[in-house]
Amino acid sequence: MTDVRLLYFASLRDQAGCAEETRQTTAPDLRTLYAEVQALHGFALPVERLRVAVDGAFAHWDDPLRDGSEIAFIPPVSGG
Amino acid sequence: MTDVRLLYFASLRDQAGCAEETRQTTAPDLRTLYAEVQALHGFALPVERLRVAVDGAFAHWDDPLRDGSEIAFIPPVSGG
Amino acid sequence: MTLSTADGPAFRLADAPFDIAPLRRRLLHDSAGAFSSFEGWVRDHNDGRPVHGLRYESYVALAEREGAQVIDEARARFALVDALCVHRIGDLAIGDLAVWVGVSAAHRGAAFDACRYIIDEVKARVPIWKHERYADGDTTWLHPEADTGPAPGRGAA
Amino acid sequence: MTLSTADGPAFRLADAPFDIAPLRRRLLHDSAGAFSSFEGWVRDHNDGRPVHGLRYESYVALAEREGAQVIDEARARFALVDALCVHRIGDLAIGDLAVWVGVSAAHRGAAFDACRYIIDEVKARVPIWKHERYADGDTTWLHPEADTGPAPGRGAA
Repeated sequence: MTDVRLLYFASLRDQAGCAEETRQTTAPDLRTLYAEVQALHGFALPVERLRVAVDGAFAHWDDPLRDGSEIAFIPPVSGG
Repeated sequence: MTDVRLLYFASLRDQAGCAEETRQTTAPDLRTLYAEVQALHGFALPVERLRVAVDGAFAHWDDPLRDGSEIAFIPPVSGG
Repeated sequence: MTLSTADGPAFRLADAPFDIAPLRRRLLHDSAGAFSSFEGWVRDHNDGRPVHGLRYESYVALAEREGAQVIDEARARFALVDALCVHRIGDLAIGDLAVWVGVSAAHRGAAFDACRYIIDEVKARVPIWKHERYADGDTTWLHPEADTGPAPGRGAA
Repeated sequence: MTLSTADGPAFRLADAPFDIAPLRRRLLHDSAGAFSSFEGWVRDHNDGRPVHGLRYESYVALAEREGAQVIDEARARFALVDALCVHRIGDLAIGDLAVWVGVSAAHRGAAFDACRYIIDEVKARVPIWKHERYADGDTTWLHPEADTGPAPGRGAA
């Protein structure tokens, strides 16, 4: 079991109904973790359209989970 | 004989020693007129590096002279 | 998040309107002959739909890091003197300034190219999201399809 | 030659320093999402030679006509909302603003491209000459070789 904190932004936050949550998970990597919360919250965006960040830096979907880390799923951006 | 007014700018003005002059000339076109004043004032710039304007609009070197017109020889520009 | 325009990082988020004059002044150098700036303003329409206003939200820590990275890349690629970018977050009305980019350089080619590079990369990579409010009361988060297939972890390189 | 920045022609010569804020404001429109500007500043060197100051001279009637033509061409070629250009004449010191170009458009591609087009064409075609004063007391008129062979009457088309 790994303890992680999840951050949700933009449409993901609206669909999750919260800006962040803590989770205990057996997901071995970030991709599996997204599948888990996607099923839970009904996220419309497929993993292919997201990026993922860990502790404030972009990461790779195949990276393993680190206990106590802060994970953000990044929907397609629209600044500018 | 055609009466024209000539305007000199930048290095042409320095070399002519005046910003404008009036001339009576038998030159049939603008190219010949420039050759005439180039010989007179010792202009360093060859006609190939100049443009020519008549009465405030760009003209062509082969254009004939019009009596009473204002003619400017335009050295390579360097604004900006 | 107070915005000091006299100094501070080259990429910043601003949660309130900011003055561009002091930003521009920071880029003035005796060796700089060229200055290029870009501003993004809130338009009154998007894809033909009348827009009444919008809100920008950001993942601030990551946006500041990624924005700084974009400026560093521009410095490495182009012969710049200096570059700055400020992006608004929060509520904006039609005509409000959403983003400002300024670049000074010895020559205009580098100034234009770097300014374009910075705004293109900021729009493509920095985690800021636009929430539009339409005339009919509808609202939506904009999550545009990437121009060139999405690249997970792209910004990590 | 008084410079009214609140209205007037889209290309102008200014014989004294001018404010850019009112020029920029003239380009603000609710339909414009993008604004690109370019500024040319007097550098402290040119081709490795220390410069102390310079003077711009113009054939005013022809410059105003050719400058207006450049703006008209930009309007025809790019999807602009509006465009303005002001060029200084007279004596300038290091760091002084020599030329300002501003363009507003719905999208940034057109804004950047038109801004670049205007400054490139103004530099290539508008009858303005730079007289540089060097650290060693020497002065010279700049009459650069054209990038692409000279074209007599080019601007008449």
